[in-house]
Amino acid sequence: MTAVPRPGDPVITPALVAEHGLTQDEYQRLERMLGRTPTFTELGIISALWSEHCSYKHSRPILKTLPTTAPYVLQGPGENAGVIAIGDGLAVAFKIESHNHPSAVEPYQGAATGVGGILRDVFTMGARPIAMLNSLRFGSLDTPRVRYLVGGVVKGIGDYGNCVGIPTVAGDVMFDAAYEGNPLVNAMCVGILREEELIRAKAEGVGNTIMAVGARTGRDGIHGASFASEDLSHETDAKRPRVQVGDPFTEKLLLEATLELIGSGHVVAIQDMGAAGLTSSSAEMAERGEVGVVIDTLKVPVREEGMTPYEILLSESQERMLVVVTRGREDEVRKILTKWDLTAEVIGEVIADPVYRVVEGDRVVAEFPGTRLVTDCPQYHPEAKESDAIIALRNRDVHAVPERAEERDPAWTLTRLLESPTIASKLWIHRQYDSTVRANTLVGPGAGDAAVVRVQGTRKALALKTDCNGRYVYLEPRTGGRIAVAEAARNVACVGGRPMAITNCLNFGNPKRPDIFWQFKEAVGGMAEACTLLGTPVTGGNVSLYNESPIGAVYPTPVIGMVGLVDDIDHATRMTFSAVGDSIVLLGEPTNELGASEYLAWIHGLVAGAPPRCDLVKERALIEVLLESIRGGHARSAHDCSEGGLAVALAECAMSNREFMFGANIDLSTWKKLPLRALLFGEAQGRAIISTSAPAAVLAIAAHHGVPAQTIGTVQSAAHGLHIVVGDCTFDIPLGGLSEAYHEAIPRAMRRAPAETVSSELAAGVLS
Amino acid sequence: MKVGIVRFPGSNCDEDALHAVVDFLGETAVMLWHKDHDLHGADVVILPGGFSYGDYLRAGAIARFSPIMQEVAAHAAHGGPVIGICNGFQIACEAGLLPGALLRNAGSYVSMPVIIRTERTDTSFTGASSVGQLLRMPIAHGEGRFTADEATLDQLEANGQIVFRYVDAHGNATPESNPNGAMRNIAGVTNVGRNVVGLMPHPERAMDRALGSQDGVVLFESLLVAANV
Amino acid sequence: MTRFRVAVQIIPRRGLLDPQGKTVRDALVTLGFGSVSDVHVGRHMVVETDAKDAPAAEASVRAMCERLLANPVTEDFTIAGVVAA
Amino acid sequence: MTRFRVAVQIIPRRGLLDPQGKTVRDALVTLGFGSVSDVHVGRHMVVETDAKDAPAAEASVRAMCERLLANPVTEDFTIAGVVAA
Ligand SMILES: Nc1ncnc2c1ncn2[C@@H]1O[C@H](COP(=O)(O)OP(=O)(O)O)[C@@H](O)[C@H]1O
Ligand SMILES: [Mg+2]
Repeated sequence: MTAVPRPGDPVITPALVAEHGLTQDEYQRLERMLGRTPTFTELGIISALWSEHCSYKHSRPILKTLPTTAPYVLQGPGENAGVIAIGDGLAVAFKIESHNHPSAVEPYQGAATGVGGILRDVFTMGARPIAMLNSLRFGSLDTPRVRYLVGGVVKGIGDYGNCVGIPTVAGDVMFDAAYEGNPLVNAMCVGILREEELIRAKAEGVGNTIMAVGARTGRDGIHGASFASEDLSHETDAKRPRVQVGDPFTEKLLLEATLELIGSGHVVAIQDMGAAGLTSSSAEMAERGEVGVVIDTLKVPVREEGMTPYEILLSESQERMLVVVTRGREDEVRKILTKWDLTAEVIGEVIADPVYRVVEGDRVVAEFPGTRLVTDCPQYHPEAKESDAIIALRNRDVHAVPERAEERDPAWTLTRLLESPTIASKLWIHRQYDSTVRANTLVGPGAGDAAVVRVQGTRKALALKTDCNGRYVYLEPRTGGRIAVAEAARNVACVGGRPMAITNCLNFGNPKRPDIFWQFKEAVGGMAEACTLLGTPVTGGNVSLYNESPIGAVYPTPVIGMVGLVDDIDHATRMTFSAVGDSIVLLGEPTNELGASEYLAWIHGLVAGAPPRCDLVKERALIEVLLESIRGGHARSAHDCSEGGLAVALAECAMSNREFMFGANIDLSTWKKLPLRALLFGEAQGRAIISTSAPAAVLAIAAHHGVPAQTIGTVQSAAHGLHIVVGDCTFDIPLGGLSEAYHEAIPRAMRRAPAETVSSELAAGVLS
Repeated sequence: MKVGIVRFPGSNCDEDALHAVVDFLGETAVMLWHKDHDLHGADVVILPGGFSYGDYLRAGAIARFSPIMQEVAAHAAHGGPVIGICNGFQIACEAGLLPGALLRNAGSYVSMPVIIRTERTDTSFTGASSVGQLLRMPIAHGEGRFTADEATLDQLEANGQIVFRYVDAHGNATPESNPNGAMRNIAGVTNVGRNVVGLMPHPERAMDRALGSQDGVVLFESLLVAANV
Repeated sequence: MTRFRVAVQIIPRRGLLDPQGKTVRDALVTLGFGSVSDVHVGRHMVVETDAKDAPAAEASVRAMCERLLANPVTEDFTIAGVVAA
Repeated sequence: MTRFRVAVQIIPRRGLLDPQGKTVRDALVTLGFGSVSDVHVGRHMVVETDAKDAPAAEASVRAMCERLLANPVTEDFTIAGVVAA
């Protein structure tokens, strides 16, 4: 059989090929694969499958350098989600994904559908989702459009996850002009399954039935995958019809029905119809199963009349799944779906013939040979070269930056830094997320360095966190990539979790630019080093390229989603001081490093200098000290030093829990030779603050692991404030001003903007 | 005692309620499917939180028509204890089992711990509490602004049907301690018969010290008190 | 039977506090629409239904409003128009 | 200057999924309104504003819709009526 053009199909012209984003070489490759001119439908299919988003054509060779194995990794990259074993016959499925471009165009629906997609990736593995995380990057909150995006994105994430009933427990948010026209919206989902229930998206068994389950197919989001693979230009507005609307209630039904289906044993494979919809889900399942498939578009339930095979195949309508059903069990499958008020239609079959065939009734509209459809995609090895401008920025002597007059009072600087939205409390955001549903959230958003979520029925818990400082990666990608992993691991260790594995979302600019591709290669290289040394293999992830706006590329932002294992729920540890008289121990050491810091960016408007050094061996030792101290019952709180340095970390330990604040006496005279601003606000890596009633025990553990450690003070009552001594200098900083700066910065910015907040609420339909 | 927990298609706190009843209270529980007409002999009914039918129209508007709700209404009419938590409260109001309505919050969706004050102990779910007792538990809702006209509110006060109010740490019902703009800081109400109680906060998420509060336990223990009467 | 399209408006009952309307008004004022004195936000619904004639269609949608579409405690509704679809 | 009351209807753009409309339709059908074929749910807003005449009031509300009241990406709006308040 061979595909023939449908009546009314456009003629394949070079212009049409270009419109589909294929280069001439790629088009010729397609003709060679087919041995003939493609039909319009085939061109559409290939344009989606060979988009960067689906094919990884620029990134795959680099991704291969990431470590992916450990004895407990049950499923590495290549499936809907990665899976690791955590003992007791239980496993964790988790994955992160970006929805940057849809969110830039329509923040509410863009973010909501991003959450929906990543949830499906996890429950199609047979896992029940138990936690969501989100990693967000926006421009400056001074810009009305940014406030509108923040309002819409947060509401979109919240409304979707809240309705499905999955707690959103952690994440990270940064604000920098680099993300002005192109925000980053990455969502991560974590689920639990019994090892034996793990199911893979692999079409198997000739004669088995292929069914479409869930929502009907409409014209929404056609070519979303290619959209995600382009720069966000001025023309983006014209692409608005690509917006998809989320329906979390249907998702909830789909979630329950899917888990019931998997439990029933009637299904062989399940895959979400995500990017490139029916096309990519069916092609990928066939490829993994090394079989052929045939799909009849006339049988796909549609929402609108007159949809062509092209549209049906490429639609990105949400809340749909493709299911391979054991032949003869179709009725049982329908029965389960009917229980959940969903429908399932037979739309195709697994065949022995190694072809990917799409028919419209009797007519073949697309046919590709064998499994080459997925595997034969083009691959590029673009040129990589570091930008001279960035080299110059990195080499700037940032120590020569003169202090501002106000800085003579470090209290001023500290207060300003706590006001920086990147550092300030994110309560305004996570208050809109249900973080306590499922009644397992031991440490929720804002309470610890990572979230801790109990594994029901056991004493165990998961420690979860996303992280990445894009500014570090921008100034020195390899170091930045390492730090992203190290910081995520440190955060997980601070709450009592042993870092186990990561998922990652690589948000970069246009890979065809040598400077961007250099960032990509280097950053992934740094990640690989860190993952290897810290023993946290990569089990999956997502690549989001072309994150550019008219003002340029975003900071290279490889977001790390870390999963750690807490052995016993009693080890769950928060970040804030909790008992007067406790000793405060600093693990790790301050250095004279200021480059790439929030201090320079926020106080001096300067993004320059080299990011802090990251010694992975020291990071590993620090993690051991944290875990041993926590497991030994010695740590009442633990908090790492990150943006804003030691002073900000101490202030956070003191006042970030507004209900229970504590003061502290701190003596940093040991490092009085360091420039004060580097000591207080420098972002030296490998550090954490522990409060403890047993400082000797903590110091002994640190000594055993060769980690520098020192008691730097004691916890006092809130009224005492922060009392900091450095040599001859003494600073007394009341908590009131610090707390006001830290807690009010984001609410104040958003209140200043009733119009932006209202329009996102209107967009969300909340005001109706 | 046997507790029936209604499962609407979009319920998402049903398992938390189950966990609270079975693991913390040690009582038996049975899940009640929304399409069924059978309470399976439940002595007490929980309408759990969630988004019953998506709740895109009004929270609880569609759920009240589901088959199981006829049985729940009949159970309530005979004095059987029913508690509506969050979405369950919304459903109970829509179904006319409780007075008033729950409208969009004055602000946005809000997820946070709150403190509520017990106002009445003469209901099926507060017998083990004491008047003025402060209870800490999470809320997580977008439509929790309790609303009724002034006459109805006065009548509720006069009848002693206001069961919980949002208060501050000192037990005062202040505007700042009101998380959603509820009229007169009302967090929970009861019917005239005092056997149906609805509240927006989640007692089933406050059963365990590891989760920060055990103050929800008293509502469930009250059932045992009521059962012994 | 003919198919009709019936438009309904569901609005919060007057006299009840309408924080949403107030929020929108405040936002409009900050955006420079200073002459706005009041805003009310309600639902606009279009129901497509088969009926033997327009009055029947209207009666049926009225019943839908009473049973489901409007909350009798807090909302009023008006049928805004009935047209053959 | 006169005070006008301007009614606006804001509806989800055609072709986009309307989950709200869909669930309401399904509910109506289950409730026995089997002849309902479709439901669309949008917002109905009434803006009270001062303007020199009705066309000016309408133009000003149109501007409010474009800037704030309607989402340009997912919604369309129509001005349903302008009356002196
Ligand atoms: N950055 C990455 N690191 C490791 N694996 C990756 C990365 N990006 C993608 N992958 C893997 O490639 C596979 C295809 O991913 P993707 O196309 O994003 O899946 P989806 O079908 O959910 O869109 C997945 O198994 C994913 O885990
Ligand atoms: Mg997927």
